[in-house]
Amino acid sequence: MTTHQGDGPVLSIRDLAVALPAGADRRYAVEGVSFDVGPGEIVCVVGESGSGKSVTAFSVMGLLAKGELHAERGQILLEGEDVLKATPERLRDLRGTRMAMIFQEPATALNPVMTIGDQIDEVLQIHTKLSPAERREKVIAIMEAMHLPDPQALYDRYPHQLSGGQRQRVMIAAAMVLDPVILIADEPTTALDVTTQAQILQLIKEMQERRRTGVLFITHDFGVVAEIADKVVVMRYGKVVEQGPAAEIFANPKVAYTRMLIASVPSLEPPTRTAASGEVAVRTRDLVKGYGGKSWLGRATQPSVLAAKDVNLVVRRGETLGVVGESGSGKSTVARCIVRLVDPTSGAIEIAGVDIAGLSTRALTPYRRRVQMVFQDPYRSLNPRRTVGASVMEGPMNFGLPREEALARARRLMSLVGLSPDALDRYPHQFSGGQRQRIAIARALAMEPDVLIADEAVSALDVSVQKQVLELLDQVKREFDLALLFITHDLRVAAQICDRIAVMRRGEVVEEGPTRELFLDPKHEYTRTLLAAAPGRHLGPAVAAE
Amino acid sequence: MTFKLTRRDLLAGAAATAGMSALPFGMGRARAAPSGVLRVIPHASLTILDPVATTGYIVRNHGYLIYDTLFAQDANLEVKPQMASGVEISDDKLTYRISLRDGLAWHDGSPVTAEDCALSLIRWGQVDGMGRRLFSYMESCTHDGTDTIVLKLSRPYGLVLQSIGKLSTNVPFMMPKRMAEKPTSERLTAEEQVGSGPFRFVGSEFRPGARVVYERNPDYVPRDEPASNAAGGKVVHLEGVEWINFPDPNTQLNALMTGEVDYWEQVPADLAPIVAGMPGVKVENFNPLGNMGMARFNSLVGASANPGVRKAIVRALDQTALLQAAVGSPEYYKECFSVFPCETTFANDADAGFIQEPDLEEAKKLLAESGYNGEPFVVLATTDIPVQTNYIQVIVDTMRRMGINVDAQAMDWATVLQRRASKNPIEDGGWNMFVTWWEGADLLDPVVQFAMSAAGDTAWVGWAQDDVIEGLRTEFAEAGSIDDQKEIARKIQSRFFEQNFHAVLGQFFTPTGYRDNVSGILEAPPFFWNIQKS
Amino acid sequence: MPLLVLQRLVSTIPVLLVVAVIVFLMLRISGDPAAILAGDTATSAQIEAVRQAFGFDRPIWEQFLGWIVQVLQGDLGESLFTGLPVTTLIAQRIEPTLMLALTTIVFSVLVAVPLGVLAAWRSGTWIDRAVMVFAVLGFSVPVFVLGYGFMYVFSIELRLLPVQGYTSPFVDPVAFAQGIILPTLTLSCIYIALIARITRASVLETLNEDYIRTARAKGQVERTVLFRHALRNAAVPIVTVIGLGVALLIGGVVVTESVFNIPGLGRLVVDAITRRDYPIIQGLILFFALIYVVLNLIIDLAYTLLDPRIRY
Amino acid sequence: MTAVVDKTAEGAIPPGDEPTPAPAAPASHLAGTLRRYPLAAFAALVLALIAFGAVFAPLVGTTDPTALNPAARLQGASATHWLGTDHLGRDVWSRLVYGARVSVVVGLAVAALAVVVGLVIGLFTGFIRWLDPIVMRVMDGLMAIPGILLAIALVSVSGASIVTVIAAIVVPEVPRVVRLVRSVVLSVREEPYVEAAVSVGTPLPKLLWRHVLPNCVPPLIVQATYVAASAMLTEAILSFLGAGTPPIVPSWGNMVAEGRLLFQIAPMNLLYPGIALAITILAVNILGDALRDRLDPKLAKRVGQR
Repeated sequence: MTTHQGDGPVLSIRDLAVALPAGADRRYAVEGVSFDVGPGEIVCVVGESGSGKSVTAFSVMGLLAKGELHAERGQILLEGEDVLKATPERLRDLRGTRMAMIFQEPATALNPVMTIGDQIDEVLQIHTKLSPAERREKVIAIMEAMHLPDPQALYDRYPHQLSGGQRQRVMIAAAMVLDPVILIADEPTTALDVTTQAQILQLIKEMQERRRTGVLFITHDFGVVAEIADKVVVMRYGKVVEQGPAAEIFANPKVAYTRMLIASVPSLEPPTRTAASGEVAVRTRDLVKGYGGKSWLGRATQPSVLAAKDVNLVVRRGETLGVVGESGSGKSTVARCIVRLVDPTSGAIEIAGVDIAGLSTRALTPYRRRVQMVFQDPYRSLNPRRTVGASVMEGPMNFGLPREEALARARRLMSLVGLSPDALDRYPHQFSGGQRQRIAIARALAMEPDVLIADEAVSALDVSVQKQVLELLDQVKREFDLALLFITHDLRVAAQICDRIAVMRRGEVVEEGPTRELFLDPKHEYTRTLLAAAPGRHLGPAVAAE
Repeated sequence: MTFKLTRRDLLAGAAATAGMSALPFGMGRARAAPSGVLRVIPHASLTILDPVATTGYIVRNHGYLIYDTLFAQDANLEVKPQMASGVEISDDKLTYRISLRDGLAWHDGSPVTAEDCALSLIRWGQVDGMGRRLFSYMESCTHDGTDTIVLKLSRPYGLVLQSIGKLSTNVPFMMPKRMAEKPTSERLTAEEQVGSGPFRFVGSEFRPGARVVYERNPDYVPRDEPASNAAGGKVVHLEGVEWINFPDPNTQLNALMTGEVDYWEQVPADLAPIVAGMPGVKVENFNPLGNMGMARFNSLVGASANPGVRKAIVRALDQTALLQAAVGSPEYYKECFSVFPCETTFANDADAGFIQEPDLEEAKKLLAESGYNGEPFVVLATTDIPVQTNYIQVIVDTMRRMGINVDAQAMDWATVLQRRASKNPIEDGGWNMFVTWWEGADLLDPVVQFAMSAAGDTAWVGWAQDDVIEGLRTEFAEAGSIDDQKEIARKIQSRFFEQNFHAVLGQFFTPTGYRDNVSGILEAPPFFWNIQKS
Repeated sequence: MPLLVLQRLVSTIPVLLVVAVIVFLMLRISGDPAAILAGDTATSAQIEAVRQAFGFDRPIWEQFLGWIVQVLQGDLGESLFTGLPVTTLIAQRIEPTLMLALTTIVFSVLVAVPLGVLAAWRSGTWIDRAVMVFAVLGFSVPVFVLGYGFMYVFSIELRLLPVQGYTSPFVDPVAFAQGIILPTLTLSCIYIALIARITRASVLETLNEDYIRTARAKGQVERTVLFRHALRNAAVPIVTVIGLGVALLIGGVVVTESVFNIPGLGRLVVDAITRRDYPIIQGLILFFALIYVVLNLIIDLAYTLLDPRIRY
Repeated sequence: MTAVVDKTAEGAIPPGDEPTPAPAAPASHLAGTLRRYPLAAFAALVLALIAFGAVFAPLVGTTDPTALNPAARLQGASATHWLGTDHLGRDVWSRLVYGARVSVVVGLAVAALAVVVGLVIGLFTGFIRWLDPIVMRVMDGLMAIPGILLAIALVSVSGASIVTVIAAIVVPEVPRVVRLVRSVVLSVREEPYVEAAVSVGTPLPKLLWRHVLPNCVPPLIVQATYVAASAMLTEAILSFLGAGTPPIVPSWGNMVAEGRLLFQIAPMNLLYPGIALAITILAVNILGDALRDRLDPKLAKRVGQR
């Protein structure tokens, strides 16, 4: 099947340097990058944000943003041909035929107004002289090869009618339809659920094995690296810090940074914990939240979609309950109901023994204080136009705390979350994501809540930062005897921080139990699937939680 | 929601539009209209089609095209028979027997009868100022047979034929019985435009506000005398006349220049030199009587109810400045210091110095003597008619310099018409002054001049009331000789300059522009017979 | 889908009702037109007679209800002045306005969309700046100034085109074309500006989308990337603006019809306003609103054709 | 990671943990805008000159702009009348300068009123769910009426004065502002920091004032410039159609409308105010565009128009 002749590398990057525009914080986005991808080899480029891994990938395709980034030095040899020196026409010829690329977000990488058949067909239209019938046949064939169900019917569907996994398969189909020698995959599974991710990784491996395609795989996730990599390239600040065969890197990382990265990956092996016995801080009874179902006269009728169905949860003080599930499982809905950002359709939410599910805005106010939330996106959860101090002090002052006291409390909390109290006078954009998440925690704590809800609070952070924030959460939970409701899709994280875990799927809690029990002896089929899908299961030392 | 506007209606509309251009004169690029149809820019748009229901000059002009009159005035303002073949006046001057000439027919083919005409006179007599006066002497207005109209008076009245031969608005046009019997509060519709005049109204082509189409009445029998003003033989040389309304004077100018129209009824005086300078175009004034500007006071309410205040204001107004502002080119205006149009029979110089030599200082003194104490003086300031707007700007400026607390309320003419009907006090939407103008033909003598009426409620808006003037007007109507009438006219003018129910703002002329292939244009109001287009 | 169309139709009723109420109240609080109708020399008694004859003396709500009932029966009333039914007047006058609107929209779209795409593609270059400056100019020069300018150059100086008037294309297509060119040019400027701007903005935005990168990664040529991928995805806001711009267009029609003496609906309504011919004003504004609402409804429904993600 | 890279290749990656450089602080917006957009800087200069003329109108060689002198009508430029006189003998230069006042007042007043009224309605409409459909139907109704027609009708029935003209132009502009504000509110409402403020018990008025309003300001500033430009244009069109400010007021719209009648005789009397109008509107629009690029790149999409 392979179209690459010979055993030399299909892609060889030599001393690549890509310049940043003047005025940036450093001169080069990447500098002195060299590595090879052989036929049938999966090379993972791994690094945290800003490491230059994606710039490297885009340089190969010649897709760097015009006028802002350009390759200043070095060579990118595709089967011996330097693509940096290729004319735009030649580059267009190479794309789709010899090299192909897939992206992180299959939802946005596909044109929403073209049928998926047409989008795969487009590659053939550009690069071949096949007749429409021949092209269609070839498209159907590659769709079958990607294990897409019922390709004939799927051909005329639009991207939004497909699941995330199917969309990424379509992307791969379009990339592979002309059998390129190299596939560049830029974080292709980051946006996917863990079970889907496992399937896509499986598919990429299959391509590489059956077609001997070289794969340049960009990722930040060491779990994924452990799962598929033949060779690993670790990047930091635009430079390669270490590269070598995967087994070697994992077994014996030479550079401290690599060691740190690997160590930051939470282990799937939950530590032993003792059951919490504090008083019940929050309890939901048969909580239901439905969406839609508005009649055209504007009156609400029976909800058409149930985002949460008869959810019963209990969190005690001093306890962390993890709610784990894939996207659409309803885990965030439950959290938002408890904070009353959305109104539950039915059921009860008891805070300190009082049902707040049906309280009016006014009656709710005293209970607002007791439940606080830390949001997923650290870049959007602080008002960019107000100082950090204003954000942290807003809550206590709403409840009548005098300014001076609120300020004192805020300063105390800033120290507690590991920031300088002077930070209160600054604006959110002056802080990094991890720092902002610390501020968000401080803001929540300023209310002196009983319950803290962390809604995917660490999923947007790099692993090294993630670890620190997790530790902070665990610390404040203990210090303030909080009931912590931890919403996450990441089993590794859940394993390390949660005392108990509730697994949700399609609005329902399918299984609940102490973390260790649930991991070691999952009762529900779905829980088992989730655990099996976690990439790099063997990876990572246990983080001591106690 | 469904409108009754169906597809069929729309198609009909399209077909009608199509039909409009299917006439032998489709518009085109810089093409002259085909000979035979005169394309006219009228001075206003025609919407009301009942020449009795309204005094609008445009409706009068429309009336002259499709209706005919019993008597008519010639260029010397003498009354001549038109539909009438003659009139027998009894020795006691109480019975008028008017006989109709032969061969008169309505546009629908039926003959014109004396009954139709008597009823037409009655309908007109309920509305027109001069008509109302005539009918106050009338015992009966009937017919004898099909061709004789019989007027019986209760006492002798000198202006019978002058009234029914009236040149200007409202003109006693003759209409078929079914139209003449309509109450005056109801208006004749587009379907009811049946006259006996030299042109016929093409109802299917009527686009209110945009165009009016007339075609030659082939059955019209003109008199044998040569045409002279409204009198004489109305010989039609044209195939038809088309009135096209233009909302914009620049476009009017351009259309005449490129020959897309043949005849521009009223060229703004300022543009007249330009139009005259265009090749193939002539400019001429066909209305020697012109128009007289008028600032009307409300004699009922506020400061303007005080004759002293009115007198002071009139004393200050400078006709030359007013005319310069309103008209501009001296060729097209004339100072006129009489309440009657200058160079007509009753124009005179009685107390003319009062307005001839405006005196701001004396006006201030008069104002002080009047007891004016600074109350607001509301001027209904027209915004959409340039001549009026310019007059008002000068008047307001003058009044302010006198020390009057002027409240110039800007509004369009339609609003002026609404507001001026109100007799309410100032603080309740009332008014003190508005500005308008009349054609000279409507001001010729104190009886025809409706603005001169001082009969209170039945007078013109402003509701002038003065028994002296009313008495003199009756005296004038019943006077035996022209010389007596002239003497009475002088007395009226003197009395008027005491009372000043309105201020006269000078005389101005509206020249007509036309392509040089058009000839035979008669003196105003615009008549379209006798015109030839080569 | 048919149910949906029905729902959307029903949902336009409150909008039209709001229009009806606004228009009716606005006009009636200003008094009645009896004095205008009665004429120059009318006495107070005559004015009062007219007032009663037309029912202006009845309470406002009674007049409103009467009017609404009439309208629901498809009767927009009769002109106070000519006595002609308003529906007839609209039917007589709609063709020129419709033709002018159609030629303007077609011409504007044909010019503006390619300009906007070009500007977006060459964003930041002098081409982009030139297109944008032209677009800003289109917004800044009053319609009547443009009209006079075109008229002066093409009709007066060059004698190429007529200065005024309208000929139906069903009668004389050549004369129609000659007559409609200048009004179309005049009216199009602001519309071209509007559409070019939104096309540029929305194409520029789609050009930053991931699927554009995907298309380039496939080796697609720029022109196809622009028109097949970017423009197609930018279509919804563009079409939306074309629809919303109809209100602007109607405003421009009023002025353009005046400048070029086109006997259309715009002039009918302006004349009616200056004359306080209430049935015409009410009927026409309602009619314009209906057109606007229905057109935007059609555009809403057309979204499903432009973007398969939108389903009602 | 730098802001520049953010827009390009690395944008797809979850944001990293290195300090992000600050976007320009709000205070330097205007200055920054001017530096980056030289055309806009020029436009600002033009506007400043016009504003200066408007404010110090009596000091820049003018006489009473309403003083009539019919005897000296339609004169050419001279030492006493720098730009000649109009058809009533008024000084054109003085009218032009004082006319800037009217245009500036109309533009500013309409922009301010439309923005304030629209802001208040839009804020509450976006946050109070039961109010939303009612208000939006009314706004839809207003939008469905062609703005110019609505304005002519309003001026016709309520009489011509600067106040009614301003009101008549404001009314059709309000729905656009309401829609803009509402769309901002609807999107801001979903922002986590607003939800965070809700969950710390911030009452609705404070929430609107502190968290929602500031987000409406940049698009509103941009919209306000467009509204101001369109208001000046509408004022001229109203005057053109005979339904504008009272003729005694020396506004550019009136000068154009009056000059139009005598265009063939004294073309400059139309051209001076026409050019002044076009330049002013052009400058405002250019400034608005620059502000939009700077403050709110997505505005065009959000309003769906202008």
